[in-house]
Amino acid sequence: MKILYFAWLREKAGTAAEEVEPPAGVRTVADLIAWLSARSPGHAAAFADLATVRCAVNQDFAGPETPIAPGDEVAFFPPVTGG
Amino acid sequence: MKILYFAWLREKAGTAAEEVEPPAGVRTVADLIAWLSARSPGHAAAFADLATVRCAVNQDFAGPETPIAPGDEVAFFPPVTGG
Amino acid sequence: MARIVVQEAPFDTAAEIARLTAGRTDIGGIGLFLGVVRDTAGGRPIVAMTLEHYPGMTERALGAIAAEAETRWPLLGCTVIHRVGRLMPGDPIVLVATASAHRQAALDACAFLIDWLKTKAPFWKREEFRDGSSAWVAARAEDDAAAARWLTPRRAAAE
Amino acid sequence: MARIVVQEAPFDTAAEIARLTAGRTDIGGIGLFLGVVRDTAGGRPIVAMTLEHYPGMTERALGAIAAEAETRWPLLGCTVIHRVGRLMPGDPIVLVATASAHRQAALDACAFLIDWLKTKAPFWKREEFRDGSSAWVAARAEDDAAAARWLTPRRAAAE
Repeated sequence: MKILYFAWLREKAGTAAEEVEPPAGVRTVADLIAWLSARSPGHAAAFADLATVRCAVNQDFAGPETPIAPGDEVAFFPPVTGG
Repeated sequence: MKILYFAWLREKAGTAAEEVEPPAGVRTVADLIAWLSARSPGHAAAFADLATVRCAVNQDFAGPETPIAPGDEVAFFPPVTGG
Repeated sequence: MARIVVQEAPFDTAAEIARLTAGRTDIGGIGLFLGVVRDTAGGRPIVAMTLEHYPGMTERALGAIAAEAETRWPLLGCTVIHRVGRLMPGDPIVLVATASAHRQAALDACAFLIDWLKTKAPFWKREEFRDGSSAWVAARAEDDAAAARWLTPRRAAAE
Repeated sequence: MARIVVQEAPFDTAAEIARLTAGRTDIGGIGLFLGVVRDTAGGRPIVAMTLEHYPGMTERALGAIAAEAETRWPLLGCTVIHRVGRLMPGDPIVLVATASAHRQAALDACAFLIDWLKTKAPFWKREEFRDGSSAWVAARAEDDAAAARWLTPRRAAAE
């Protein structure tokens, strides 16, 4: 599974992209966040305030209950500020 | 007093501009229309349907009750269609 | 102070945008409307359109409309250019451009200007058809309705 | 079919308008919004702004936003260009242009596109201040409100 981080989530996590293999129990975006948060203090900091974290699964906006599967591209980022 | 006609009012009246000296009793735009209508069949045709006639006195939109005075520039035209 | 132009010649949209923004870095958004002569009118093909106007009053009316926009929105620039004379399908006929610190003011002011221009500026269009006949364009009730919605401002000016 | 571009280079507004209208005479109005980098953010002077995006998802999101506009309004053309990378105050950052037979559809679709783009396209801005510090721009509640007003269409699409 490919994990992408953008903007300040990238800075806090300390990486722009990583390949991970979460255990079978990690079935949703919320599960994945909990599992990723335990990887490093940086990851924990990136996910400390979930009110400011947005997610996309395979380039579609996703919510905490969105299911994830091996091979997915999951991205985490702050609320968008383009335009 | 200078009278201007635009668009189809110009075509019907047969003139784009004319200098007139209405009698003292002609005090408003409505008076002026009645007086001008008697000048020629073309003028009568121009003012036949007042629902489609608009007026400006000294380049400001005016209504039938707007007062007029010697020296004024009074224009008649259809509803505007620019843009 | 708005830039108001009535002319027969084509205008240069890029040059007008450049002029609106020249030397400034406080503009956050530009709203622009470009009106173009269409090739049909009420389903009938047209070959040309001639615009008549009331010299003097036209500039005065456009200036008043722009001044009204400037009282309603915090504009940093405003340009209204309207062509007159004989135009062909595809020819640009009117340009309205507004600049503001924020997009909503620029976009709302731009929509307001073209709506009011359509009902308050003394221009008249005559359409020429393929068979050689021509007819003055009648005013549209939709344009009156579009202009009337600005009589009660719907949204606050600032974003 | 909308034209969607994400690029570092500046864009040419006049060329984009020309491209939108090339060879057609059925367009009556073009609505355009041009976003520009401002020199201040929350009252603080900024010296530059860097735009990060999510390659792949960005084009996909912009395409979906444009497709939504095309279902809501009878558009004859639609262009969305967004720049990424490091920009200076005064630099154009985004162009939205819409073409339709009638002005209201073009203007409404243009406003819709920029409102939705601001809340649904994966771009993030980082502002650089004069003292060398920098900060990610926070999303604005006003942008969410502006986007939300399109969830219940207010006006009919056709004029």
